[in-house]
Amino acid sequence: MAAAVKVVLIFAALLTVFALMTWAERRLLAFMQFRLGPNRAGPLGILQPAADGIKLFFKEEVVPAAANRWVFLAAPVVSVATAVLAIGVLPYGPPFTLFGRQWQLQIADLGVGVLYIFAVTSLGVYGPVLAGWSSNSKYTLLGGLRSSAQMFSYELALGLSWVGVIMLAGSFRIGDIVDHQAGGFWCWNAVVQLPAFIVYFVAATAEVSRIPFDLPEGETELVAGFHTEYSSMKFAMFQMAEYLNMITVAVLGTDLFLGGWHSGLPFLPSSGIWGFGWFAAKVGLVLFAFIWLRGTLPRFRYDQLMGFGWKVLIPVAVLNILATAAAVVLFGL
Amino acid sequence: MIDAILFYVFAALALGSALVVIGQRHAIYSAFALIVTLCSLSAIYGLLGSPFIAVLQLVVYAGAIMVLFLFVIMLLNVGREEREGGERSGLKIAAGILTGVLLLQAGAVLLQAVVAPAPGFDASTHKMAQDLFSPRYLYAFEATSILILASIVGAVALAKKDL
Amino acid sequence: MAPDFIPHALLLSLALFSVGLLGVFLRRNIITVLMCVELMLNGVNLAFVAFSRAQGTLEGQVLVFFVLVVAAAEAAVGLAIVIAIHRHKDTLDVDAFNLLKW
Amino acid sequence: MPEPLARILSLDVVPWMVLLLPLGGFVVLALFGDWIRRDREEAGAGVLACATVGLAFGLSVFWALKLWSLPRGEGGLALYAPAFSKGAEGAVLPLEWIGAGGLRIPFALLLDQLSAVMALVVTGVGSLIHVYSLGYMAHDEDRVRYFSYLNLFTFFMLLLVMGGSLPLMFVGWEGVGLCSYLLIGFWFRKKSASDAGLKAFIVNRVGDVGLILGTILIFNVFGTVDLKDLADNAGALAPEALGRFGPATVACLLLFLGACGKSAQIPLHVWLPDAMEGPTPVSALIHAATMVTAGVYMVSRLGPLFERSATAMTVVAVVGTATALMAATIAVVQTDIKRVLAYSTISQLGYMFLACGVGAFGVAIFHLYTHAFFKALLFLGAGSVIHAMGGEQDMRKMGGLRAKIPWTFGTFVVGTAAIAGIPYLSGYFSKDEILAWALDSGRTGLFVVALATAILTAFYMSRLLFLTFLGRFRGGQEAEHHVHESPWVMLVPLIVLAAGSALAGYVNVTEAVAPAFRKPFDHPDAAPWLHLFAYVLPFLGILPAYYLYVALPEVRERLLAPLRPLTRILEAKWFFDDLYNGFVRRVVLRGSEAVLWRVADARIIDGTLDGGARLVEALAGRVRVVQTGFVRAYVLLILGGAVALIGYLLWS
Repeated sequence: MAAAVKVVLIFAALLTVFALMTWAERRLLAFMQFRLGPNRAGPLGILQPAADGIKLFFKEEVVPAAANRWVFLAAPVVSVATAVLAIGVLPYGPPFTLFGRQWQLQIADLGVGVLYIFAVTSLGVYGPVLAGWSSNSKYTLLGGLRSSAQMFSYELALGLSWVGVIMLAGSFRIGDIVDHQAGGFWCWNAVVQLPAFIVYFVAATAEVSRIPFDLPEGETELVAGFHTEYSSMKFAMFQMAEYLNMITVAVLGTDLFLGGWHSGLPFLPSSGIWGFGWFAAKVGLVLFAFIWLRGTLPRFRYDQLMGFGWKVLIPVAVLNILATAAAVVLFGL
Repeated sequence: MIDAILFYVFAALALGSALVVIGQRHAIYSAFALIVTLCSLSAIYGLLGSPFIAVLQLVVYAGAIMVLFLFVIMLLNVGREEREGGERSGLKIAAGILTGVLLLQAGAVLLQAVVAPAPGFDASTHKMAQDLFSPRYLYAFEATSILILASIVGAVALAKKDL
Repeated sequence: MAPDFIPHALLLSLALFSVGLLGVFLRRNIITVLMCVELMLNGVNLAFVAFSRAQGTLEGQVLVFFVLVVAAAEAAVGLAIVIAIHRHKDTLDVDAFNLLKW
Repeated sequence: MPEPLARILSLDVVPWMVLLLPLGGFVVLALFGDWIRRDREEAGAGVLACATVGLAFGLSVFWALKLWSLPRGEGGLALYAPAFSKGAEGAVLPLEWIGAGGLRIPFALLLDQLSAVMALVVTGVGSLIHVYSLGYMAHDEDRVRYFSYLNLFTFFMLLLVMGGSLPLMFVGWEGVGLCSYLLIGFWFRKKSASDAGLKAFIVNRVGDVGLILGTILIFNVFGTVDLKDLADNAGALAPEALGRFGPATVACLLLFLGACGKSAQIPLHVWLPDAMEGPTPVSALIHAATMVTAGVYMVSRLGPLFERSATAMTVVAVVGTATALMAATIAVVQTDIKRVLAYSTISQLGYMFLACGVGAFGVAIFHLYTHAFFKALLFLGAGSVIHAMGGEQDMRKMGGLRAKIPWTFGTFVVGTAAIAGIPYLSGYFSKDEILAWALDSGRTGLFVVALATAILTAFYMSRLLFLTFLGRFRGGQEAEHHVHESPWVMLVPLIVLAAGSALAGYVNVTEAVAPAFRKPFDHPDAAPWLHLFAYVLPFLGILPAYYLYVALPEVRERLLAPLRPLTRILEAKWFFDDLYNGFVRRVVLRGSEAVLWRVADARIIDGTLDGGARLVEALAGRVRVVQTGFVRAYVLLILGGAVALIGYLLWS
């Protein structure tokens, strides 16, 4: 029962954040580019996401005649499903006491938490691949293949960047990893494992196909990549999957590298409502960084992208693992 | 209780989609069905108290091997299986009979097996790591890394257009 | 709480193995045949996990780990061979690949 | 000393470091040699090689100091591979190398006084020669290869003298043989060099067969091949094993055959003079100071065993003495500066075996040790002369070099004086000791021959000195102009070695290594006249040489004329090479062709193989139809096999 409540709560919160995120992104980008952005629907345009949702919901379903109909319909569902699967094991705040019981805002506290996330992200390849193939169009197919190859490549760096963190904490459980960073900001893995954090952030950006790694949907070459043929709700679902993934990696980065709900300064409290505050601030910061990148950087070329992933990120991550392992063995950290 | 229900649901899903795998003439549908089977098996591993293997099943099979299959299917643009040439029905009948015999034999073996779950079972990642890196399996473990390396090189060499 | 469906898990593994085996004979597309082999491996894996659970030891799990590795290697090399052969024969029919005889 | 440092600098670790440092140098040079050469950083290669051996020398000194500071009785300790495998109680077990049936050979080093002295000689002389090579090989294209071989040689030599069992020693034994082959044939583009390398290798094989058979027999007799156990158990040997053809005696003789091969004794001495085709520092290190003494080391190491067998001891003494005389006589007529030294080496090795044969193993090691100094010095000096002469080795084209290369001359004089036995230099002490023991043993015949050899030694060494450095220059105007002193990097090792040759005799090595031979150190109370005679002895050789080659050369011609037949025999080196060549050509080659090739190989072996192949072919023709080429048919066969197998298992 409690689990069901948590599911509803976390889901509702995430959907709200997703909606806000689309609005915030457009507004912030607009400010960065000296524009106004959506400001008509509601105060400051805050109802814009709702308006968009309604519009997309009532649009006509279009399925291309040559498409493989079932796969075409299944692809966005797969995308959203894999995105949603990952959020179940993430903790969203410090443990707190309510109604005389200890609670943790987390649906399932798995012993293999980090591994599970790795497994689920590896499933994320299917959405783009299926969408790209089933649309039966060369743009979507190329977009899908690019997307999956990119995800493949950066998943490795992503996974390797966690290994150092896991070794230091001695556990796959995300809660343990967060607790291991208690103390001060100098105990955060973003400081202790700086190379891993950099690798993680870059690989995460690529994993969710954000600029400068948004090649799968590079509109100048591939129209809109794997979702060229999608419209109405199916398109909205892809958008939703993308933003959910973004939130997932932001939350995961906060948990693994930025000390989770810990304030980072010993004299500032990090339990209870404070913890939620810190946590939200950190997640917001990471999300803002994603938007900021989009407003700042141009897109990679495809070979640069692959070369960077395989020849820079993965070696750096491996070296970091070696160094961490040596430190763990030698100094018994 | 809920575990048992989940098990039978996933078992039915696994078996059903396995049948789809071999009943299909389109390779791509077979692949989809196989993915469903693999994911269901992952869930069953989880229900059998083996989270590490469950996750590995997802990472390796669903996340890597099947994507590879899909890639190849798309790359070669595999369509419907063609029925040309001899049917070789003799082979199929023999295979069916032998499979039946094997089924009976294996069933006989399995029925004799001790299948009551052992108490105090712990297959956590920690325990698995202790076992895998123990002297007993360490060499085999390292050997697998060589195997993987060899297969990478082999795959690249084989699939390359002009060496 | 110990699961009491282990016998059924074993039966499921047997069923998956047999289905995979039959698939190897029924299907003529070599990619599907490879997938059927994966299915057989998975049936075996399930038996390993179930027995491991029944006996309370980890040998079965470790073996599954190794089977996974071998399966990954097999799929990579097998599919590479398929691509290489397809380039020459322009077909995926298993029975077309019959040069290696006498 | 901080704890970790103390642990590293313990007797458990230091010898291993001594052993493995040169190997490390070799590995680096062998793997990255090409790269070093490409970058024109070749000096780096030599410096690296020098550094590893020099460091090994420093560590051996440390080891030796530590060893002799141990209380008496703890000296002969066998050390094992450290902490590799732990027993139940955490006790360090020897890491097993070979285990088969009753044969158990651990990776054990034997680190007693004897191996410490040998390691000191090997690394000490070795590092000096490494430094010398920096100058000598400075203009060779293949310096990197040269230094890598030299390092590898040092490693194998150390393994030979430190190995704790006969098989481990054998590894070192074969290793130095390999390095010797590689280094003799270092300038392999020259036919004579590669031929000489092959000759050395093949002749050594003959001896090695003896060594292997001896080892097997030893295991058969004692049930162990551990050197320490052998020395300890030799006393308990049954008398019947020690008869003239008793197994222990035969084992000793076979081992001595191996020693003859490595240490160039009759009848296997023929390779050493030819080995002078290698670079001169190699001749100094391998074919004078270290490798060729391996046989002496081995016989001494098994001294307690040899001593039990009167037959073996007699053979060792007689062969040693005969070799000493034979080589000294040949040395008198040689004109090649390095060949004189090579025969001198053979002769001195004969001396050492004589010492072994009369039971004075400590003295043999003492002479080995002093000989390493002065013979390395003489070879390096000869190298310096050859360097000065631009590659010329013929003494007839030299002469009067004293003023042109004074440092070389000075050190060479010291070396000659030491080997000739001028009183109070190192050679005097060790040679005097050997003569005293020979007299003491009652083998008067051997003593007289040894005495004559000592005089001959003084004679031919003086001849070498006078021909090279005194008189007029005989090599022509242009060559004379070219003569120059060697660089300091070559002279410094010469000076150090000269100091060593002069002073090494004051270290009582005989007493230091005595515990290794399981008997107390003692001194023969030889007749006092021998000690007095020893003062005169060198001059009995030097003065005739002076008159014949410096003062009155015309007398020499007149004297030589009636001796023509004798000198011809000597120039033909007592016909050993011709004998062997004839034997090989007549017996071995013809026999091989007629019997081994035409019958054994072509008929029996080929026939068997061909028959087998034909059988397989016939069978395969029938079986191959199973291979239909259809994958699914194979799967069906596999399935059928599995069903049959499971059915059988279920049924039984």
